[in-house]
Amino acid sequence: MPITSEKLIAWLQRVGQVLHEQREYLTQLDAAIGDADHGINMDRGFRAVVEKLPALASADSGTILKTVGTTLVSTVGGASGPLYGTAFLRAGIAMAGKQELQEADVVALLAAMVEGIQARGKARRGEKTMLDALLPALEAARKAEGEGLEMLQVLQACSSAAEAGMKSTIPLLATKGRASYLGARSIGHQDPGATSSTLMLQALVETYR
Amino acid sequence: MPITSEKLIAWLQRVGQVLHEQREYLTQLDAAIGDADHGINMDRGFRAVVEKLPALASADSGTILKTVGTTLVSTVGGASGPLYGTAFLRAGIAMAGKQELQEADVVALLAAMVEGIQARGKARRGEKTMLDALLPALEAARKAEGEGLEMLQVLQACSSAAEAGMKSTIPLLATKGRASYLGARSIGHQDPGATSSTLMLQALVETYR
Amino acid sequence: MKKLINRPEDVVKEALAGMEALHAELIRVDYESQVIVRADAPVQGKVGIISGGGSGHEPMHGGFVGCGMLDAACPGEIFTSPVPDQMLAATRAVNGGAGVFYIIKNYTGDVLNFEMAAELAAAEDIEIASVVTNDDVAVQDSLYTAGRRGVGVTVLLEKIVGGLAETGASLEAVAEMAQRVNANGRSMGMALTSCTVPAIGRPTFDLDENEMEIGIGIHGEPGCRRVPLASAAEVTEMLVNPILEDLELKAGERVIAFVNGMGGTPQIELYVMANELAKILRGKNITIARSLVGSYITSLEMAGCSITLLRTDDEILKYWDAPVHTPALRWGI
Amino acid sequence: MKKLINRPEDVVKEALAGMEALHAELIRVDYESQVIVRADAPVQGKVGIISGGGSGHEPMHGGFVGCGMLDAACPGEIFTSPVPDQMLAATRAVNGGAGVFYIIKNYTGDVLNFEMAAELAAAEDIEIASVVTNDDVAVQDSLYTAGRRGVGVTVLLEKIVGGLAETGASLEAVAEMAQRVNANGRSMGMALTSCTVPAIGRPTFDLDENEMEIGIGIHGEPGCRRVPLASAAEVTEMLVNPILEDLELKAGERVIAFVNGMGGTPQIELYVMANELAKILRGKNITIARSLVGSYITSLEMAGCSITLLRTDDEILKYWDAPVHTPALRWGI
Ligand SMILES: Nc1ncnc2c1ncn2[C@@H]1O[C@H](COP(=O)(O)OP(=O)(O)O)[C@@H](O)[C@H]1O
Ligand SMILES: Nc1ncnc2c1ncn2[C@@H]1O[C@H](COP(=O)(O)OP(=O)(O)O)[C@@H](O)[C@H]1O
Ligand SMILES: [Mg+2]
Ligand SMILES: [Mg+2]
Ligand SMILES: [Mg+2]
Ligand SMILES: [Mg+2]
Repeated sequence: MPITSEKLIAWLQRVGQVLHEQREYLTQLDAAIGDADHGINMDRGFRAVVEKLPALASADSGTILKTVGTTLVSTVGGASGPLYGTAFLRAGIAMAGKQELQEADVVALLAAMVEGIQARGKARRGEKTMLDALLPALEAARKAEGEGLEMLQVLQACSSAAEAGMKSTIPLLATKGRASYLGARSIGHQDPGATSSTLMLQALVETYR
Repeated sequence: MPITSEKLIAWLQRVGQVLHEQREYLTQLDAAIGDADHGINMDRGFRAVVEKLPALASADSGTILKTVGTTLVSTVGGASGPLYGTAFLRAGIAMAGKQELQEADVVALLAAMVEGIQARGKARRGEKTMLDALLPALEAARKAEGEGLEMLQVLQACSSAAEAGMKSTIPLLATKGRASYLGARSIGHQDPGATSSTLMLQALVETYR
Repeated sequence: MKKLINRPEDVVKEALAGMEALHAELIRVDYESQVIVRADAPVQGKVGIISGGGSGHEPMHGGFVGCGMLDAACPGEIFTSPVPDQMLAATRAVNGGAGVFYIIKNYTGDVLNFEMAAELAAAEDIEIASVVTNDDVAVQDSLYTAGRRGVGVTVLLEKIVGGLAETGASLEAVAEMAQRVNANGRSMGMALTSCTVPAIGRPTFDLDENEMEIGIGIHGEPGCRRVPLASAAEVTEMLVNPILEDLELKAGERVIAFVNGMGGTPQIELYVMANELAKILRGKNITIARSLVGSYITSLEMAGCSITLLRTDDEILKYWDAPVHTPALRWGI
Repeated sequence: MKKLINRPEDVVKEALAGMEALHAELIRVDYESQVIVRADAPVQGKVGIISGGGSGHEPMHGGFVGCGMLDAACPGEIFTSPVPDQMLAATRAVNGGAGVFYIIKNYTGDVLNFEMAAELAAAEDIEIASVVTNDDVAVQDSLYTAGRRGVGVTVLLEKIVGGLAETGASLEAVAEMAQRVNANGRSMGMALTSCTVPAIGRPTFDLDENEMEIGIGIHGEPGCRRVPLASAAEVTEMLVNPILEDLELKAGERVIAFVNGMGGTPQIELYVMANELAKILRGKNITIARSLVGSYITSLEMAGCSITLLRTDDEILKYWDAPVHTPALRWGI
């Protein structure tokens, strides 16, 4: 079954809930290798997003995603604001006019997000960033979709890959972002951005069910 | 037996030792109801005094005491510097030219010290200051001397009275000095200046023996 | 958490209101846009100078808004880069028709947010130039990091570039001076304690009684390495030697020496550090032409210190000496 | 104890050396006499202004030495009044033939040591006048205390009187202005933490996570009362209400508002407090004519804040605005 705009909105509401519940956890992760604001940033951003959702009840997916993007840019700040903001903006452009998202659209959506983050942040895989969750997630989604799997399985593959990618950041040496200032001290800690990305994708599976 | 200049010097050396040993104790007393520097102040002052003692080996009591006074004024600072400094200066003036101090001289010496402290600090008995040790000490010395007691007994009476006076400061409300800023919070703590005064007089008994 | 605040979420806003109330003749605050603007902005014909960053570093940047330094500052949440909307509002507010110059500290967030703002401003036909300060020698500048952090030289640069802009210099001249100052300044910092972000309520990291962090940034994050507590003399060596090496300062050269407190270190200790710095520089025949000793780029109440040395010349000194009137820095007016 | 120092016993001396090294054009230090003197002292025909007190309050007083403020400052050991020899040396160093004025804070030690110095100076035929600042409303001024402490107004007074003296005013005029300023200023302070004196190595008193001291002095001693931690708004009320009451400030009057950090409180919190102060004053229709927000009269690294309000008029403002060039305060030059 496709992802309707309604489901998209339900997803974003769930993301807002989860990021609020996990605010302390994300704070701790960002305290270990950063400035301890990632949890606060994401909570603030998605609280603003959730406030806008009622007005988007009859909007198409592209509009919804673009609104998420601009809202995040305007409220989050830090590194994650422009990165996630651009990700959602590009996703919104890619999904322009679509009311429902098919499996292939989800792949395109993720690809646009990843491209946006790469274009802004210029990071690659293995630098201990959100990309280390999102790139595997994109690849897994692409593979599952290419194998003709249904939406739920595509999303599950995507989410599991993100989770594995998130955990794979633990032993990595950070070479992008604030954590890179710590050099080898960044090793042994999970990346905050990879974690918030994973939380978002897990929430997508949850709300899709 | 009279107190010779030699004994006076021995006394001052002992005072230097005792104030150094009791530096931490005086610090604690002054931390409770002051700015925690009385121990440091007295240690510094009497270390400077002790350094000058060799050069005073053949000086008369008046000169020795005056030198103590000027040295304390020049090195101690705070409230205790001018107070003790003036005390010793006036004692030195009162003992001018004397090589040996008889019992009556000791009374005069103490009286001059108390007058000096009162003239400078304008405190009276019961205000929780060094006078609460020194006034009783003077009175006890005067009484013992008037009764014809010998030097050791005069000094012992003096020292015991100082000790009792020092302890009597514990329940007093401070109405002079830094402790007076604390109002009723000054009650229940022994006055630092009364303590250093008592230590000096106890040292006098010790070295006289 | 012991702080003189009301609700944690209101700290930034209330501090802005306090600044505005007590420096009403110098600045005004646009609460809607979250921008602090010089009272007489826009100054026609002058390059408008903007900076911004997370709050928590006061007086930087808001305390540097006024004649001779910044035309506007964009305060983000504590330790969080401001958003493009803020820089756009600031850009419009300071646009005197001669272009607007962004002073950006090299942190991914600051760079990206200012970048997005510049994209938006370009759409409005306002000419933008910028400098990214990256004076921190604690971090290697390589492909394997996000680059050196912008720290202490940012303060000096804001003054010097602000002084130059006040003369009506062109955007190109301002950009050139900014590049020159950034290229000739190096910094390094250390911390005796972490700091507590109000919204979090506990220190970002823990240091025990015998430890200190060397090579810190200004956002409360851990530094490059943790070492045993050392004397002021040893700490100063640890900070200054990498600076001298990286800057290749030579005997006979002059510097502006900036001994900065991280927020919780008292002035008496800053002067003890300054004495150590002066001894080292004297030993190397490097002259302190001008100095700044105080807490100007801070990390809330963190106890610690950073040192910045800026190689200087007569031209830089001219703009350093030029009149300035801001809440935190004032001379000549 | 975590401090940026070398040996505790060298802190005062090294801080002086650091000040001199980084402000060589403004001051010189006489290490023998332990006095900080304005570089161009004595200024002939001008009343020489001296102050002094224990170290640990930096920048007060050494940071206020220079044109337009103090001609010399006498730094004692930490929290310990300086000795008469220092004030005598300072008196000689600043004697420009027009008399010397002592700014003394009302602490028994400060008063007695300055008194003894004045006795010695009189013997040298130098005319001395003095003021004893006693602006602290936390302490009752009565026969039952050592009198009110001299705190925040001392900073404002040093500036105003210094500005007046710079015009060549007579010793009488300087003394009169000093009395007037002292009579019209009131202060009150509070602490979130104690401070650690280097020679002692541990905090002078202990406050737990939920306590604060109200009515503190500047020497690390406990305050008048210990109360539960409160918000910035509540704390400001606790400080300002006694000031307003004691000063009998009326609607329509103007003040110089001084929000002071005790050394360990960051600027962002000082501005939160400033906002609360501004709200209260606005509510009472009292105008903030000038302000000073920062850590100027401190207690080592104590976290806390004091507020000083000085009733002001055009004449006081004229001397407040007059040029000053010292390490810690500078404008107009
Ligand atoms: N160049 C980059 N590319 C992709 N992701 C990045 C980059 N820099 C930082 N990040 C991500 O941003 C996260 C930190 O976000 P946040 O704490 O909100 O911002 P800041 O580092 O400015 O405080 C990191 O965990 C990382 O995943
Ligand atoms: N007016 C006074 N008269 C007599 N003794 C005083 C007076 N004021 C203070 N003192 C004494 O000085 C002691 C404190 O000395 P010290 O701590 O060295 O000075 P400060 O109070 O300046 O820090 C008090 O304990 C008290 O005994
Ligand atoms: Mg962060
Ligand atoms: Mg004391
Ligand atoms: Mg951040
Ligand atoms: Mg003292």
